[in-house]
Amino acid sequence: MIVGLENWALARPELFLAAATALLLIYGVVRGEIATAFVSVATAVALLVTAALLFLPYREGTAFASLFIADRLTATMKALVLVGSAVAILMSRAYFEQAKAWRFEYPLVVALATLGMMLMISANDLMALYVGLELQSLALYVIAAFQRDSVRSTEAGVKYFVLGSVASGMLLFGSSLIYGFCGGTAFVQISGALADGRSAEIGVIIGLVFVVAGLAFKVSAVPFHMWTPDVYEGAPTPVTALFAVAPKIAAMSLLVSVLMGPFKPLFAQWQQIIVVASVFSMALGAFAALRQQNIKRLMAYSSIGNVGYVLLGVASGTEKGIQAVVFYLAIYMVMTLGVFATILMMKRRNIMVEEVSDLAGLARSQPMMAFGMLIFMFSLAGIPPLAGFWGKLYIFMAAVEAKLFVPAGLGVLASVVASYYYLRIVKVMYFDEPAEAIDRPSFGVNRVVALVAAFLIAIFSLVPQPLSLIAEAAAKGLFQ
Amino acid sequence: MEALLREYLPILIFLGLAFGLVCAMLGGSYLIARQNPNSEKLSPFECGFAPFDDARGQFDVRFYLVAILFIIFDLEVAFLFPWAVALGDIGLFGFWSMMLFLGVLTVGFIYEWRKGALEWE
Amino acid sequence: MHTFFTTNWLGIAILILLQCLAVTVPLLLAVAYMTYADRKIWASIQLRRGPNVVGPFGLLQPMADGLKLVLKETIIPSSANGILFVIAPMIAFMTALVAWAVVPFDNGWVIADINVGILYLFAISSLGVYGIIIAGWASNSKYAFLGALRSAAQMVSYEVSIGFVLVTVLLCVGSLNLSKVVLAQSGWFWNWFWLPLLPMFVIFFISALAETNRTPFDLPMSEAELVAGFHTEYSAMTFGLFFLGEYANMILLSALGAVLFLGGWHSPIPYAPFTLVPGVIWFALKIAFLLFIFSWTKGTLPRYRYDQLMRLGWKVFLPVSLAWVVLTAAVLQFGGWLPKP
Amino acid sequence: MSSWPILSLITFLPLVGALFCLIVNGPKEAVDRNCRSVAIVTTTVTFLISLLLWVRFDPTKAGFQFEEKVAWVPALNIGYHAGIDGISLFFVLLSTLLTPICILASWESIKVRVKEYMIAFLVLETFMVGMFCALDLALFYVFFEGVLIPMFLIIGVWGGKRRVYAAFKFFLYTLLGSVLMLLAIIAVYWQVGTTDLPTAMEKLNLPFTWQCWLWLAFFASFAVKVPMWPVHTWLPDAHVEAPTAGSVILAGVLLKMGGYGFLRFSIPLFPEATQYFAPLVFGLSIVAVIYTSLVALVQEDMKKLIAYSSVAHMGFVTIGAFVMNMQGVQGSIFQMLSHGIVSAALFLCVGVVYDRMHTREIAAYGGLVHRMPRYAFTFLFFTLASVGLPGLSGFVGEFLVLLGAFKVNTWVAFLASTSLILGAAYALWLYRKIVFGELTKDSLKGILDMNKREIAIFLPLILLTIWMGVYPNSFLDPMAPAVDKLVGDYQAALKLARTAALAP
Amino acid sequence: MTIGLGHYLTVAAVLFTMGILGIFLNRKNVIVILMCVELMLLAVNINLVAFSVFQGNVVGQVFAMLVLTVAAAEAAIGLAILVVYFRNRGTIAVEDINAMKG
Repeated sequence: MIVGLENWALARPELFLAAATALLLIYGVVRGEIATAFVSVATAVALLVTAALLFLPYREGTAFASLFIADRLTATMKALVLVGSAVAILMSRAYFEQAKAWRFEYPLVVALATLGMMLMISANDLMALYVGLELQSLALYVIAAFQRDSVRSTEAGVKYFVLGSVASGMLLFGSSLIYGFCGGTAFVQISGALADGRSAEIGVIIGLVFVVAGLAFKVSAVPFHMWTPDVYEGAPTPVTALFAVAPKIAAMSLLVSVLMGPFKPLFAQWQQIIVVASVFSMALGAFAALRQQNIKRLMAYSSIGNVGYVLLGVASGTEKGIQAVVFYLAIYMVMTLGVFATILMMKRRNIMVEEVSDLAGLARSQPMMAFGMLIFMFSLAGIPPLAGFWGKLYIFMAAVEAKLFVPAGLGVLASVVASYYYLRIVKVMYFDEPAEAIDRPSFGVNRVVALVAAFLIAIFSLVPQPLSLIAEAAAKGLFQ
Repeated sequence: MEALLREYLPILIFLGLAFGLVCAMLGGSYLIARQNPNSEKLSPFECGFAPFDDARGQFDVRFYLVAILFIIFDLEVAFLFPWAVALGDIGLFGFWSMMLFLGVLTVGFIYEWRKGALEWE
Repeated sequence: MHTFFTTNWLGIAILILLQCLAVTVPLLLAVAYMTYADRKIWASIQLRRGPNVVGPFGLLQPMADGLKLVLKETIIPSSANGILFVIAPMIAFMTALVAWAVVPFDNGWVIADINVGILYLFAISSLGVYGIIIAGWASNSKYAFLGALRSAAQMVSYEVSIGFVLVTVLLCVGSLNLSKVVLAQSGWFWNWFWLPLLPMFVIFFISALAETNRTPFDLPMSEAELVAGFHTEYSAMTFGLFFLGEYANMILLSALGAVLFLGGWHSPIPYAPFTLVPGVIWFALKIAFLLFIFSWTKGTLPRYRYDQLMRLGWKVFLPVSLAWVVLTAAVLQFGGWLPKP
Repeated sequence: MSSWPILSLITFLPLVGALFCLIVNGPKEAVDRNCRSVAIVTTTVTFLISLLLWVRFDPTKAGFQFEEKVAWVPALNIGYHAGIDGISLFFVLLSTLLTPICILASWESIKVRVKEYMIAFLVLETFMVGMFCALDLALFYVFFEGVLIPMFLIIGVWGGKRRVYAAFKFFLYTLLGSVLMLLAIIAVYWQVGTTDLPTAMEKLNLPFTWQCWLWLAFFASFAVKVPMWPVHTWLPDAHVEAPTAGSVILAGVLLKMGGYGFLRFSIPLFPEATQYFAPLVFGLSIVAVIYTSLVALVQEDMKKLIAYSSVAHMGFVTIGAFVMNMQGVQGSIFQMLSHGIVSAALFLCVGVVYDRMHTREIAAYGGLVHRMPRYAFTFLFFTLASVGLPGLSGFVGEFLVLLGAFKVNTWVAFLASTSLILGAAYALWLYRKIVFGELTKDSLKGILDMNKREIAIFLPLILLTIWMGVYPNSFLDPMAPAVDKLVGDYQAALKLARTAALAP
Repeated sequence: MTIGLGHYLTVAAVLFTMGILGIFLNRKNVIVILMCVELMLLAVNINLVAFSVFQGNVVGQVFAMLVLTVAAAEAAIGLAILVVYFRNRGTIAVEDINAMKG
C-alpha cells in the first residue's frame, strides 16, 4: 500500500499534464523539428484532456499536507486556463511558421506554464503559491522571448523577466513576513492566526501589502502595470494572446483565493487597496489606450482596464463578487481570444500587420472578419446586448451590493471612455477608406477560433444563464 | 544559539588562522623579495606581443551553458541531500516523490542531450 | 587548568587554535613532501631518478622550491585588477585549508564535529572555483581568462557527479556527519563502501582528478594551448598559494575518499594486531594510498582533449551516478536496509 | 391574452431577417437585390403582425397585456419580461411602421454595402421594438443601448461628410447618459432584488434623497435621448450626417425612447423626485422650445433646421409628461406619435430632393413647385402638420399639452405656446425658400417629381396624419386607462409620501 | 548585546530595499539588475530562516530552500534571455532597451 496515494488522485489532472508534457518533450526531441506539428496538436489535446480530467470524475479536498486544494472554483478556473492555453497553442502555427520560429518547444513551454498556473490556482499554502507562480512565470519569460532573432521579442522577454522577478521578490518578501508573524505558511494557519488578533501587527500589514503588490503585478493592475504594454507589443502575437488570457485568469484566481482565504480577516484593509488599484486600472486602461496605434498595445491597455473591472468584483468580497469575477473572466477570455485570432489573420502581401491603421476598410475587403471584430469590440466595450455587457453588469451589481458606489460609478464612466477606442477600431474598419487590402485569410485554426469566439459571444449575449450557473457553482466552492 | 556557535566556532577560528597564514606568506614574500617592477614586466602575457584587445571579450557560449546546467543539477543535489538523509523516515511516499522528481530531471537531461547542449565540439 | 579549556571562551578558543595548528602544520608538510613524492614517483615510472641533489635523497628539494618562490618578485600586471588579483590565490589556499576542520582523523579526533559535515565539505570545495574564476578575471589576460573558464567549467561539471556520489553514501549512512559516515563502515574492509558502491568510488576518484586539475584532466594548464591557464600571470608567492592550494586540495579529496569509501580510521581487519594501530595511522595510510594513485595516474595516462573531458563528465558520469542513486535508494528501500535514525 | 408570444415574434422576426441577409452570398447585384427584398418583406410582415396587437388589444385595461415572462439570468434575477400597455402599444406600432418605410426610402439611395445596411436596419428594429416591449429594467437597458450599435454604423458608414464625428458624438453622448442609468438600475436591483419592472414599481420604496439621485441618473439618460436642452447638441450633427432613413428613424423613433422612458420609469418609480424636479424639467423644456426655435430660424441646412425643430417639439413632450395630469400625459404621448410621423416625413421630403441634388443647403433650392407639384404638396402638407394646423396630427398633441400645462402653471403654458408662432415662422420660411419663388438655378431645371415608390412611401403617412388629426380618439382611447393609472398611482404615491412626512 | 529577531529583520529589510533601489536606480547594465533581484531573494531568505529559528518551526527553512532553487532557475533563465537579447542588439545597457515606447 503506497501511503499518500489519495494525494496523487486529487492532483491527477496536474500529474497527467506533467506526464504528457514530459513524454511529448522526449518525443519531440527524438524526432526533431518535423515533429512540431504533431507535438503542437498533441499538447493542445493534452491540455483539453486535462480539463476534462478535472471533472471526470470531479474530486475535491486538500492534498499534500494541505499544500494543494481542489474545489469547484479551482476546477472552473483551471478549465478556463487550460482551454485558453490550448487555443493559444493552436492559434500559433501560422505566425511562428512565418517567423521561422516554429519549434516544438513552444507548445511544451506553454504547457509547463499552464501547469504552473494550475498549481497557482490550487495553491493552499504560500510555498505552493510561490512555486506555482514561478513555474508559470519562468515559462512565460521564455516564451515572451521565443522569437529569438527578433529584437522586439527578446526585449519583451528581458522586460518581462526583470519586472516579473521584482514582483516575485516583493511577493516573496511579503510571504516571509506573513509567515513570520502568523507562524506558518498554510492558508488555514494564516487565517487562523489573523483571526486570533494577529491582524493588528504592523508586520502583517506590510506583508499583506507586499503580497498584494506582487499579485497585482501578475494581473497587471495599476500601479504595477508598466510592463504590460511593452511585453504585449513585443512578444510574438500568439504569445500575447496567451498572455492576455491564461496567466491573467490564473493570477486573478490566485488573488481571489489569497484574499478570500488567508487574508479574509483583513478584509477591511485589503479592500481599500484593491478598490484603489481597480479604479486606477479602469481609468488608465481607458485613457492610455486612446492614443495607441498598435493593436497589441491597445489590447494591453484594454486588458489593464478589464483587470480593473475584475478587481472591482474581487473588492466586493462577496459571493456574488466572486461569481462576477468568474463570469467576467470567462467572457473576457472568449473575447480576447477572438480578437487575437483576428489579429493573427491579418496579413498583407503575406506579412503580418498589427497597426490599427492596417484595419482601414476591412469591412469592404473582408466583411466577415470585420464583422467578427465588430462583435468583439462592442463586446469589449460592454455595449449591450453583447456578452461583455453581462460581465460588466455582473461586476457592477456585485459592487453596488457591497456598497462600493463610488468605484462602481467611476467604473461605468471609465467604460464610456474605453468604449471610445473600441469604437475607433470599428470606425477604422467600417468608416475609413480601404487601405491596401488585407490578404484573404486562408482557412485555418485562427479563422475557426474567431468564428467560434464570435458565435460564443452571440450565444452568451442571448443566453448568459449557463455561464452564470457555472459562476455560481464555482463561487460556492470558496464559500462553503 | 550557544550550542550552535560552539559547533561552528572552530571553523571560524580555522578560517582566521588560514587568513593569517596566507597574509603572512604573501606579505613575507613581498617584504623579503626585491621588488623591481617595470612596465614591460607588468604587461600581460600574449606570446611576446603587446596585447591586442580587451582580454575580457566574448567567449564561447558553451561555457555559459555549462554554468547553467551546473546550477540546475547542483540544486537538484541540494534537494537530494535532505531526502537521502531522511529517506528512512519518510517512507514510500517520499521515495516515490523523489523518483518522480528525478524522472522530471531525467526528461530534462534527455532533452539537453538530444539538443546537443552537452556536445563540446 | 582543565576547566579553563572547556568552559572559558578564551580557553576554548586557544584550544581550538592549537588543534587547528596541529592540523595545518602537518598538512603543509604533507603538501611539501607530496610534491617530492610526486616527482619521485614519476621519475621511477619514467626510469629516472628524480630530485636527488638538495639534501639526502633530495629530501630538502621542496624546501628549496618554497624558498625560491618566497624570494621571487611579486608581479601584479599593470592592467590587472590588483585587489582581486591578490585575493584569488588566497581564496584558493584558504578553502583548501579550512575544509579540514570537519575531517575526522580518528574517532572523535575532529576539530568541528558538525552534523552537516558533508555539506560543509561540498560547499567549501565548490568555493574553490571562485579562486580560479577571480584569478582569470583579475589577470585581465586572454590566456588567464580562457584558462580560468575552462578550469571552472571542468570543475563544476565534475562537481555534479561528486554530488550524486555523496548522495549514494548518504543513503547508506542516513547522516551528514562525517564521523557517522565512518562509523557506518565498521568491520571488515569489504564492509567499507568502496565495494558496494564500487562504480561510485571509481567515479568519485576520477572526478577528484578533474576537480584538482590533475592529469589526465590538467587541461587548464596545458602548456601549449593556454600557457599556464588561469595562473599565467602569477608569480612568486601568489603562484605559490595556488600551488599549495592545489596539493592541499588533492590531499583533502583523498581524505574525503578515505572517509567515504575506505572506512576512514578503521583498520581493514577488525582484529587484534590491526586494531592496535591508531586510527590516525590507518587514515594516513589510506590517504597516502589514494595520493599514490593520483601520481601513478599522472605518470601513466595521456591528457584528455577538452571535449572528451566534458563528454565524460556530462554524458557518462552524470547519468551513471544518477542511475546509481536511484538504484541504491530502491535497493535500500525495498530491501528494508534503510538506516533508521 | 395571447396564447402565442406575439411580442417576441415581432421583436425577433427582424433579427431572423438579419440572419437571412447575413448568409446571403453571391455576386454583388444579386446580394443587394435579395437583401432589399428580405428586408422589406420581413419588416412588412412584422408590421402586419404588429397590427394584430392593436386589434387584439383590450383598450379597457390599464395593466400590461400580451405578457411574456421567462427567467433569463436567474443568478441576477433578470428576466425576459415583455408586455405592452396603452402607452407602449403605439410606440411599437410606430417603430414597425417606420422601418419598412425607411427601407423603401433607402431602396435606391443606398448603393454601397446594401447587405450591411439592411442588416443594421433589421437589427435596429429588433432593438427598438424590444425596448418598447421590455418590462424588465435590465432587458430595457439592453435594448436601449443596443440601438446605439446599428445606429452608430448607419451614421458612420452611410452618412455625409462629417459622419465619423457625428457618429462618435451620437454614440458617446448617449452612452454617457445611459451608463448612469445603468447604475441607477443596479441601485434599484440592489433595493428590490430584481430588475422586474412591475415588481420594482410595487416594492420600491426609497428615501427621498435616494429617489433624487436615481431620478437624476435616469434623467441623464433620457434627457440626452429626448434630447433636452442643453444636451441636445448631438442631434443636429447626427441628423445632418445620417442618411435619410437614418434621420427618419432617429427622429421618428429614437427620440421617443427618451420620452417613453420618462413615462415608463422615472415617473412611476420615483414619484416624489418627479414632483421635486418637475420645475427643472419645465425650465429646460421652455428653454429648448424657445431657444432651439430661434436657432432653427438661422439654419442654412434643411436637415439641421428640422433637427432643431425636433428639439423644440420634444420640449412639448417633456412638458406634457411632467405636468402629470390626464391631458398633459396623453398630449405628450400623442405629440410623440405625431412627431414620429411628421418629422419622419419631413426628413423623407428632404431625402427626396437630396437624392436628386445631393445637397441640403437651403440656398441651393428654390422654385421647386414649378417642376415638382406633387412634391410641393407633400412637403406643404407635412410642414403644416408640423406647425400644428388644426385637423392634422400635430395640433392635437400640442393642444393637449398646453391644456395640461395650463392647469399646472400658466407661465409654462404661455411660454410654450410662443413656440407655436416661432415654429410656424421657421417651417414656413423653409418651405417658401425651397418650393416657392422663381426656378432660377440651372441645376434644378431638370429635376424630376416624385416617382411611384416615393408616393407609396408618403401616402400612408399622409393618411395617418389626417386620421390622427381628425379622429384622435382612436389613439387616445386605448391609452387612456394606462395613462389614468399612471397619473393615479403617481398622485397616490405623493399623497402617501405627504402623510408619511406629516406623521410624527 | 544579544542579537534578536529584530536585527535579522532589519538587515533583511535593508538588503531588500537595496535590491529594489538597485533595480530602479541602476542605469547601466541589466546584469546588475539580475544581481539586485538575487539580493532581494537573499533578503527574503534571511527573513525566512530568522523566523524559522526564532519560532522553532522548520517551515521557513524549507521555504528558503525552495526559494534558493527557484532563484537559481530564475537566474539561469534570465541570463539565457539576456544572451539572446545581446545577440540581437549587441548591448545590454539598460538605456538601450527601448525598441518599444509607450
